[in-house]
Amino acid sequence: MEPITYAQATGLLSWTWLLIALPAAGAAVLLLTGRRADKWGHWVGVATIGAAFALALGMFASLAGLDDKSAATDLFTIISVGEVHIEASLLFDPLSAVFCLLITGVGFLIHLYAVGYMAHDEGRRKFFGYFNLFAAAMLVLVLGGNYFMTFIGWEGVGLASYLLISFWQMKPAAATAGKKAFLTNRVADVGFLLAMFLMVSTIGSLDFANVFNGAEGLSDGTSLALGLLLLAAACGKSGQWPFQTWLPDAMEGPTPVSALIHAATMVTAGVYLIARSHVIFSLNENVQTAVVVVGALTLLFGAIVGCAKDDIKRVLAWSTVSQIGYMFLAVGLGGAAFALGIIHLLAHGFFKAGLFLGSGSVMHAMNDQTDIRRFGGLWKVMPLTYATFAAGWLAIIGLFPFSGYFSKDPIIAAAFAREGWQGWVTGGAALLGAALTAFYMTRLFILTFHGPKRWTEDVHPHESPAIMTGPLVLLGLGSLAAGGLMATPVTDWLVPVFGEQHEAHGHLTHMQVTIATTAVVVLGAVLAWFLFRNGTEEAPHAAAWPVRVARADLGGEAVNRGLFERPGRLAANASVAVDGRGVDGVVNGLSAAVGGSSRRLLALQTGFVRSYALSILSGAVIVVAALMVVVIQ
Amino acid sequence: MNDPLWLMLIKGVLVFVVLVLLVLFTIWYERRVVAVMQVRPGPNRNGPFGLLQSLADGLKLAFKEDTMPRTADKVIFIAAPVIAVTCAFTAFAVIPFGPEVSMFGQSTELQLTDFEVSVLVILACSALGVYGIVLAGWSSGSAYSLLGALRAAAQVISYEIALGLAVLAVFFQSQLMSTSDIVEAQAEGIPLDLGGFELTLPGWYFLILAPSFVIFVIAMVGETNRAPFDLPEAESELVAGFATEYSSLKYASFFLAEYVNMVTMSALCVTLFLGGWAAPFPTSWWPAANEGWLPLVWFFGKVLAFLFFYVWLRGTLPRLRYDQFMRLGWKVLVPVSLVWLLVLAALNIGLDAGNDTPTRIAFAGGAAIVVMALIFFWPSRKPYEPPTEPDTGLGGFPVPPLDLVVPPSPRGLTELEPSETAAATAERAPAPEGGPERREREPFSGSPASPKTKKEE
Amino acid sequence: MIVDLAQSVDLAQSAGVGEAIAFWILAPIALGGAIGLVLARSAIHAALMLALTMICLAVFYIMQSAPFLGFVQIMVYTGAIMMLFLFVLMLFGRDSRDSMFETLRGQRFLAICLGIGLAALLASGLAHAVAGLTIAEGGPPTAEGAGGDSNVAAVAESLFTTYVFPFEVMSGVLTVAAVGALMFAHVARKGQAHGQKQASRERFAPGNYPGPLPGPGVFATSDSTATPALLPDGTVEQQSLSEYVPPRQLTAAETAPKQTEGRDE
Amino acid sequence: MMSPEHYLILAAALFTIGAVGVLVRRNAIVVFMCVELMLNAGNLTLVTFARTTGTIDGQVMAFFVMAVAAAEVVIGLAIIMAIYRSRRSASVDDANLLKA
Repeated sequence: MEPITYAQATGLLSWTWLLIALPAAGAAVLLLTGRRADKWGHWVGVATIGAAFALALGMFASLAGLDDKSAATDLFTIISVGEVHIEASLLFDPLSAVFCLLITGVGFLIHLYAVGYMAHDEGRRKFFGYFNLFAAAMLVLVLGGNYFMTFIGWEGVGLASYLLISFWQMKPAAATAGKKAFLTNRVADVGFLLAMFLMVSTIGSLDFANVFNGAEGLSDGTSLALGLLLLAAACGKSGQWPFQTWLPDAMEGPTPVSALIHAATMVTAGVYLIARSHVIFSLNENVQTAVVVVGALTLLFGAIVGCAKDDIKRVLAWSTVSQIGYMFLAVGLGGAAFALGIIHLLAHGFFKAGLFLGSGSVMHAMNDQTDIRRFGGLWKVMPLTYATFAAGWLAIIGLFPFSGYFSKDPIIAAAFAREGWQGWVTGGAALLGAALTAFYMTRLFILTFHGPKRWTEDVHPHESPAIMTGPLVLLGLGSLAAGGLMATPVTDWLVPVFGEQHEAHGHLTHMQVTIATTAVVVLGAVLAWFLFRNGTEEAPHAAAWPVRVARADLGGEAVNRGLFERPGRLAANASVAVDGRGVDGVVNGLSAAVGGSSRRLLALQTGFVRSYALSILSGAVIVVAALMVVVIQ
Repeated sequence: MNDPLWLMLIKGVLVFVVLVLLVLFTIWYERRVVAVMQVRPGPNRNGPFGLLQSLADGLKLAFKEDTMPRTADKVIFIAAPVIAVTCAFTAFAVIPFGPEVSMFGQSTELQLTDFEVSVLVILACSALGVYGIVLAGWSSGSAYSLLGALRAAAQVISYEIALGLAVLAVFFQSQLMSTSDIVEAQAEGIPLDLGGFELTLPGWYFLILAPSFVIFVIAMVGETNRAPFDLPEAESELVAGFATEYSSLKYASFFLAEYVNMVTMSALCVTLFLGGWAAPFPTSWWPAANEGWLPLVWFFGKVLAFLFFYVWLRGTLPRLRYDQFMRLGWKVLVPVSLVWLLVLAALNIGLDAGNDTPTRIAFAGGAAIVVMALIFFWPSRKPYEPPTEPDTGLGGFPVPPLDLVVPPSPRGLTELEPSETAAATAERAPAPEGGPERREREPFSGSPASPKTKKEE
Repeated sequence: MIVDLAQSVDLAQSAGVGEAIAFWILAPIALGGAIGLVLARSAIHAALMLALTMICLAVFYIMQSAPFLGFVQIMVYTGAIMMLFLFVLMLFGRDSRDSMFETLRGQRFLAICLGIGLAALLASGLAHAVAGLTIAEGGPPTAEGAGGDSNVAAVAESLFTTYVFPFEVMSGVLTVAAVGALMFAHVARKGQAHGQKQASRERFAPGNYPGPLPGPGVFATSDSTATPALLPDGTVEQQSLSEYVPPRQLTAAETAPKQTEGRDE
Repeated sequence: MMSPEHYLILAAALFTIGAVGVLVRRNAIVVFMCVELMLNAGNLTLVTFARTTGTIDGQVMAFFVMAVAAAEVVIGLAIIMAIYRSRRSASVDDANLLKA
């Protein structure tokens, strides 16, 4: 493999730092000015992110005109210790470019939406401040030119996510959800840290170029460890199995947060990390298998739980888990599927943001109720929301010619293309996932918008204001069209990053896969329509065991409790006992001994500073005299 | 400075004579100017326009009886005025009066002495001059003196910091500490390159270092114990402050020191900020303006303008209270100076064409942000009071408060109102009828015969 | 004074004679100041003696091609630090004379013995170590500054390159010290602060006499504020009694002439 | 011509006088001033050695010593003030609570 190099940035591209600085400045203004900015603060947030979007567009255009298709900038040195030099370097290459566009573009729309959504919230200024902080951190993550910068952004988005999930911290559920997200992420981030340590100790650098060029020389064990550690980090941030539990709880945050952070951007950071580190992941067959397993497992996991949930945002959250599972599957398959994962990520960014914002609009109309069993028949009162939600629905289940078809079908095909029995297993899982997706999304859609009205009495639904529906319409259009428009260009665009790849041919041809997928999707959707066209009962009811298990998140919480919480408590109690008996005993014994002997020396203490000073001086004289004796001899 | 010894002696004597004459003149000048401001003639008997008045006063003071309190510490009592006067005169040695001239066939500069760190001499002298005041107050053995001395010491030390920080900006900008070099550095304009747009700023530092100049002028008045900062000798509180027990020539020495200090500080300000002896306009208007002996005119003209400023302050402003004065020094002048120095440093980096563009933008922008943030966050006097009224809901429609305390019925209020006014009118003079609301009378807000009532609209 | 000393810098650079003269004049003064510091009974005199020594040392610095340090010594040490000492001494009151009686047995004797021993050791050690050392060739250490070769620029360059970390630590130490001193010396205000507006209102409140209280008056035996004013009939004017100063009538012995009038003769 | 020894011996003498002063004086402020004298003597050696070696480091060190001394004096005097306020005495012998 020829060595990877990044060209130095020139012209407009040398302003990459501004892309980060704009939202960061917005956040600084919003968070520092305090109450004074309450009146106009949110517009600052919208303006900075809008400006960043414009800048990203311009930079995208100038990157397209370059031959090298990469632009690196070194800002300053962060750490320089011995051989290791860590620069604050930024890298703008095709991969970062699409992420930047997604973050700033979708981010801009959601900001706009949030102006309306948060209009009556007292903390709106703070909200936009955190929002901008998130955008800045996310941009650092994707623009970082080495793993250290990525890590800074990684932790930054973690922080912003924590602040935003627990934004309504007076709700105990929100506060707990924030803490849960934070802790789960920290556990997974240990993987990132260890991976960085490993890189520094084996390769001696954290720069992307150096790491990728040096990765070939690594031993099998090292590359396996590196891959698994990075995978752990990615799983944590993206809510993949076994770290998936925080993501659905994160829906306690305001809906724009769920849309931007926990559906469209931050949770895709794991996909980005794997795509960015594709060199490392391609090195070792076992790592790839691990990624595929995680992806397949998670996509099924999310889809199954999604079928059983009744909270509109939670269904979408589990659907996010499942869709990111698809992306992991894709990037785990490697080769041409890297680009497929990114395409699905972009398409998902649009339709999931649209769906979330749509759900926000519904909640807005329904007095913040989230239980889909109490919705129904909303399509008449909220035509715009209905239409955009429908667009998102069509996109996510992946019917031709909508977005999901172009992004998900190739992944399923690629999954079948894996060699031997693994191909059948992964392909089957992906196919089953598609069917389940169609089922639960249709269920959600029908229960929300169709069927009889099951509203509670105090609810008077109404369409949301224009500032909220505007972004919805744009995102809806994007959901419908994005996949089809992007499929081929994005693959070509990403060639400089992933290299020229040839589509592998596997057990089934693409056409066969398409037919099979369409069949199961239609089957799932029709089944859901049959079951739920007349609504559903409102009270929780006794159900068969699969449903119960799915309602309990497939035992994810129970596993956490059994595996971590209980042993943790036991270990803490044990160490308290050891500390109390053993350590304290030794310390007390020592102190008793010292105390006894010091009582004898007490007599020397007269309390007069000057006699102490006298002894100091005599000591000094003795030292000087000794020195003289030594030196002169 | 390679003058022969005789020339140095001559210059030393000249500086001394000039200072003494300036002091005599300044006292007369002050009395006349204040008199004009107060629309009265002022001293006009001795000599033309009363010019000899201060000489006569000085002589009279010198011939008065010299007393010394019994409780005084004699050595220090005598040494204190000597220290004060010595330090005051010494400081003037490094002030440049003019460019190189020919004196008795010897080419020399119009400055007694000059070296690398000569501005520090002035600061050191003013630091030592405090000894005179403090020792005078302590050695007198009187409460007024001691209090005056304590005040003076605290005042001079506090304002020395602000003064030093203001001077620091000049050091910073010129990268020089020599008085004559600083004057020369101001002669040239400062080229500025703003992204290809070039312009030349005037070289006198009072423009580009305007905040420092303002702080210097304020601190200078505090440093010389002049009105409105003349707290050490606040007549109404401390008789004559640290000089209460002094009389005759010793008392005159303190007076002399104070006026010499005024002149020195004015001269220092002129040197550091107003171009020293340079002609006050673009030098091109008259090429010979900055040569030979002529700059003496500009120099003393500027110094006299400053002395006028001193007198003007005295004639206009009331004396500050001590805590206000200290607050001004420590909480306004010093922080502002510090921030201004930071901003200046950032601006210097930001405007230096040698650095690359992002750095320049970052530093200049950072400076701008700091300034804006300061203006924005400047602590306001009023502490923030959270609104006491319960939230009235959307659009101002009254809604029940969250804690569910039922407000008193508005009907009940209207019923209460007339009886209250009736009680009030019975007690006081008859009020206009139907006044629905009556404000509580504040003390001293008016006579009780005409209570303030809110007009009905 | 300082001008002459400053001039001696040039002299010292041109010929060592000037420096020698200055040294032999100032060194005894510095030593005398130091000895005076130890022997002076009044703390103020001790402080002045120390200030004298410090100024001498400042001149030594200037002579030894460290003009910046010399003036900093005058400004910081003599001007600020010693002034702080004086300030605190004045806060303690005027009669802070020390009793020179030694209470610790053998302390003074041992101290002097040890001092002499230390001086002897240091002197001989220095003589041994410095023997053969001379003043470095090539003049004083300088660096290129805005005004040519300059000692200030050299100090600055060293401070901000080699010693930048100690410099930053130093700034931290100074800040902590200032805050710590504030905390130590701070005394919480007792009761509510009395604003100017409130004081004025109270002053003009009914039942209070707004004008200044009367002074001792023409019939008083003394013009001290502690002396109450006497009305023509010999009774005490109640309003002249101060709230804070206990009233005091001078005795006949105190009112008698004190024989200080002819003191100067 | 001056040799550095003169300055160094003067510094040694000043240092010793300061040390003895610390031992024999009881007024806390005078003791403190004697400490300052010792610091000054140290500074004089530093400046002299800077001149001997022809480098600037000694002067910078002296500069740091001055800064430390300033910090020390501020804190020390504050402590003395606090003690004086509570005990009405500035004698170091009176502050002997820490005895056995």
